[in-house]
Amino acid sequence: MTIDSISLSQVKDAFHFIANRMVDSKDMLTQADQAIGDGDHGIGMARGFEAVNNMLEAKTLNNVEDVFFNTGTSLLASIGGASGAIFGSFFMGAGKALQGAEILNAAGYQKALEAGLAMVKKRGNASIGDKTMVDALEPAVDAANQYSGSSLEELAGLVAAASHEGMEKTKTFTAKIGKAKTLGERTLGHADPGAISITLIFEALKEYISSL
Amino acid sequence: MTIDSISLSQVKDAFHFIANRMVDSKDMLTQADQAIGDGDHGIGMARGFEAVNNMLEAKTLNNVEDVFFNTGTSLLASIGGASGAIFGSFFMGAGKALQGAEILNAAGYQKALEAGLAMVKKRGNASIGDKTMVDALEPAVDAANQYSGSSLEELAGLVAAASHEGMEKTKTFTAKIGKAKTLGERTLGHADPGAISITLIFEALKEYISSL
Amino acid sequence: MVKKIINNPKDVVKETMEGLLLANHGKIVKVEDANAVVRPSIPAGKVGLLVGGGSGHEPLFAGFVGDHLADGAVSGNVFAAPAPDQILAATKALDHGKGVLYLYGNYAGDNMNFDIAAELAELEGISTKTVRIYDDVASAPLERIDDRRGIAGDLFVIKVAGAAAAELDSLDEVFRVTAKARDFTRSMGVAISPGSIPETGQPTFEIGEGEIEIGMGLHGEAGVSREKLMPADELVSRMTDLILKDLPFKAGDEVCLLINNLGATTMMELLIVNRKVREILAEAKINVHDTMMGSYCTSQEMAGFSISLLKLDDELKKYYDMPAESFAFTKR
Amino acid sequence: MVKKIINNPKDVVKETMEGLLLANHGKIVKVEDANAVVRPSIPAGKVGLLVGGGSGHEPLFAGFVGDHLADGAVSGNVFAAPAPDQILAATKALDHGKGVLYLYGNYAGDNMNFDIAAELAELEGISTKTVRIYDDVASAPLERIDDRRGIAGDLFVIKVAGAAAAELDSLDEVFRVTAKARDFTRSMGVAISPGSIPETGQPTFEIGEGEIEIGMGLHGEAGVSREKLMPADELVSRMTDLILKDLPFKAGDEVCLLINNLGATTMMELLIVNRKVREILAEAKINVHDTMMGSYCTSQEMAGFSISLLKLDDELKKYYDMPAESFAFTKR
Ligand SMILES: Nc1ncnc2c1ncn2[C@@H]1O[C@H](COP(=O)(O)OP(=O)(O)O)[C@@H](O)[C@H]1O
Ligand SMILES: Nc1ncnc2c1ncn2[C@@H]1O[C@H](COP(=O)(O)OP(=O)(O)O)[C@@H](O)[C@H]1O
Ligand SMILES: [Mg+2]
Ligand SMILES: [Mg+2]
Ligand SMILES: [Mg+2]
Ligand SMILES: [Mg+2]
Repeated sequence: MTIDSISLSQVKDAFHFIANRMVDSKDMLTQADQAIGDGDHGIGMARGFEAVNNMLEAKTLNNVEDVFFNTGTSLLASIGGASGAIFGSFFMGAGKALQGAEILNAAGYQKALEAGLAMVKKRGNASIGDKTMVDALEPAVDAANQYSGSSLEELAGLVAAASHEGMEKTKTFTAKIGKAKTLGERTLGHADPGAISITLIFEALKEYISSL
Repeated sequence: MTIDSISLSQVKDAFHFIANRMVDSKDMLTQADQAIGDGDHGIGMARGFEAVNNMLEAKTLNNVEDVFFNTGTSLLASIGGASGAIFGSFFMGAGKALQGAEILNAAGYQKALEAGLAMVKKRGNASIGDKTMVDALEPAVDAANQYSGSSLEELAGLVAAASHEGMEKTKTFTAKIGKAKTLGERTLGHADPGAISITLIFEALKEYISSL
Repeated sequence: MVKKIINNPKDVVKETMEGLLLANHGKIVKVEDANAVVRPSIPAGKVGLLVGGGSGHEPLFAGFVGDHLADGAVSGNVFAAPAPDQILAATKALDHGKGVLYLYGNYAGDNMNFDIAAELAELEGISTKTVRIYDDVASAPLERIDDRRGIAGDLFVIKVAGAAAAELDSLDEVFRVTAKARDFTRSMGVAISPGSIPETGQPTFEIGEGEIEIGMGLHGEAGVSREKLMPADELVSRMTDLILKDLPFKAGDEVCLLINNLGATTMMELLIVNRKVREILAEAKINVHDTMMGSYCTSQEMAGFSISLLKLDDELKKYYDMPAESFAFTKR
Repeated sequence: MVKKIINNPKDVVKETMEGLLLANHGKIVKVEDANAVVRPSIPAGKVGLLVGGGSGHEPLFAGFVGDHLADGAVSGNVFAAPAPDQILAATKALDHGKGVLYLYGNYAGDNMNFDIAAELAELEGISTKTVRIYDDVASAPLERIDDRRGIAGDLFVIKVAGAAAAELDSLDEVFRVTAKARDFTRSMGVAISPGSIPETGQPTFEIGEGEIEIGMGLHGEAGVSREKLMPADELVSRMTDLILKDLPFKAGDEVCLLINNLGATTMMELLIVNRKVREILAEAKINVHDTMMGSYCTSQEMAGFSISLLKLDDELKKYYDMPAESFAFTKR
């Protein structure tokens, strides 16, 4: 049996699950940013998702849009930096596309991802190959668009896998944007920290759904 | 056969010999000062005795007084710091006591040492037990006063030995003067750098004379 | 763990702000609910000048809020741009009807967060303009100048912008002069040992004994090359060569010189560097009008320094020479 | 070998002086044949103020030669007092018939060399007086106050002495005010990592990971104890306790506060320290009139800081508040 949708309260649980995963990944993400950036990505993401955990407790969230959108504003306000703007924009854009939905299903997830990517690109102007989280996000969105008939569970798996593959590819790119860009050739062999983060988020969501 | 006196040109050679010894002891003296002071004694003494070597080459020195006195002014001007004033004063005081002598004999050496010590004490106000070069210098002067009948060679040996013994004793003192004084108890076990220097000077002079 | 004299590493930004406010004896005040400071009494009708960026570069940015300098500063977490709501709060505190000029270093994070804030400010009827500083010649070729990072040259631009914002009464004019100061500024930095981020306790990069990073960025981002440590004179020659040919600076030019300590370098070293910079500028017949030297724009305890030149024209010189006063910089 | 951006280690003192002269744009000139600088035009009839000591503490001492500050500075080798002939040359350059005040830190080397210079000056008919600064409460008990070392409190004494020497026209009076500033100043320092001497390339002391030296001297001389690194607030409490009870400073006192960077400590840390110092002073009802914070009196790249307090009376406050200008310190 495969899961077609999850309820509002499951979405909240899922976001707690994602948030805890990100908090737990603090050191790993920081090390990734030490290799090619300024070494703060993990602390930013951890701080951001602690704020998300608090928001999920404190705030009245009436629908799935609220969960996504407020996750975005929490990240935007608490992280700062490139990742605050990028990950904040992603979840805010994704949230708006969900338009008051009371459950999350495959169609909603697909729309949300597409809108999230659009916001990220509008904000950051990055393209595939620039060695940013877009390299993991855009293939995930492509995968979601292609397989739009699948169940939420299947889609979450496809998205996570496509994102993971895109993240792995960033190891072969030289950075063209962000604090890593001046490293040029020296970024080869290292995955982009933001790409790792978006992959962790998608993988956590997939795990949560599969565990139901 | 024992040596009763040395000529002006031998005195100059002896001072070159001493100066080279001090230059060669740079690292050892610096390490001694790192243990209980600010780690610069060796570089100061090396710089000072390089200046002495140059002075011995460049300057017309008409008598033994000139050699001692100009060694003092060279040290004073080139070292700076505590040791510039102390070692400079020592040689200047010693030189004045030699009053134009054309050779250095035991009586002259004894008078010079006594006058040098007086200048050091006048300048620095240190007493035995303060953990300074006075702890090595004063016993050497005492020894010279006591054995004033001996030959220059014998006297130089006695002076070097007494100074060495005094220097060794500084390991049992806590510093009361100079940059080491605030270390208090922690100076125990370490010899005073200035005491090591004056001992090196006396030992080098003794070696030079014995080698004749 | 890199040793630091701090309390809980998570509190460093908050406690730094508290210490700064106290050290200013009332000359700056905090913006409510934001990690931002502003001058307590900004004349009505004055164009506001807001600077900002990540924390960890102290005394930049908040140390330059004062008379004939910035009107306010907003600081993010260590090495992270401030969030839009913080920037917006500072913007509101500064706007007196003439709008606010945003002035900050050109980094993806700062650009995005300030841009979002500018959009929010517009919704509230506050006009803003933006000058991004990109003085670091080591960070991209001249053709892609707006990909370059902002480093210590910030100081020159803030100095000129602060004086211009005190004298001129239109946002467009302050923008014009500030953008000119930015366009006339070039810098380059090097480092021999890393800074660290208090919350991780880890150095921002690794570097071997006897190595130097040429073109080091303000957050420990790598530069143009990693080399064997060389004598100061040789290093300075290489750095000034790259700086001079970039604008380019030419014989007869008049410049201001900034030698900025990235953190742990001694003033002795900066002075030794200055000696060689001046020798090279004298040979190139470039006249040095004034020199700033010290720890203005740091990267925590990074050991290293940068050289910046600001080319003067009559207008820039007038604003550069005006007296100014703040926590970190006073000019009579 | 400790990494440094220098040329030949034997040339650091000479090259530092060259760099400093250039950075001053003519506001100081070199004394011939001496490693000393003086102001180019000292009014006839002015009491001369000469400061000095070992090099390695940059910007101290020569960075404080300027208007309403010192008239001249003489610097020895790294961490070594200047030799008498150097001091004498500077003394002659400063004397305009009213005599010269010697102002320096209380170290055996400085004391002896300046005393010899004073004797030589007397032979040449120049009257001098001497104020030795001994602000470091960690270096000897109060009963033996003249065994104490001079550390960053130098700054306060130079600030006041400089203004007094600009305003008062007798050596005795300048001496009196300067000695009072010295008597009203107390300091204490700590360090977590060593500086080094360029010529040896070696750190001046060793310290374990996670350790701090309480009471560290300006040349790396040990202090009162070696301890486990503690939170900033706890450290500051211990330091201020020792400082406050020493003068003692009392409720109702008005003070100036200096938090001095010994070299590699970040401004962020100093600001965090300032926060706690002010909390403690507020509790003790001691009013802080002004704050100085930065790298004024360093020990090469030592990581650490000191806290200094100057107790004000009306006279000291008047001189402290006067404008002043030099390479390292400007007050409007
Ligand atoms: N313009 C951009 N578009 C998309 N992602 C970006 C952009 N700039 C940076 N990023 C992402 O942000 C990550 C860095 O985040 P972080 O280290 O938290 O911020 P900072 O770069 O400000 O230190 C990069 O790994 C990259 O994935
Ligand atoms: N007042 C004094 N009287 C005699 N010797 C002294 C005195 N003060 C210091 N010294 C000597 O000077 C030595 C230190 O010399 P040095 O390290 O070159 O100078 P500094 O202490 O200025 O760094 C001490 O080991 C001590 O022997
Ligand atoms: Mg980062
Ligand atoms: Mg010494
Ligand atoms: Mg960052
Ligand atoms: Mg010394």
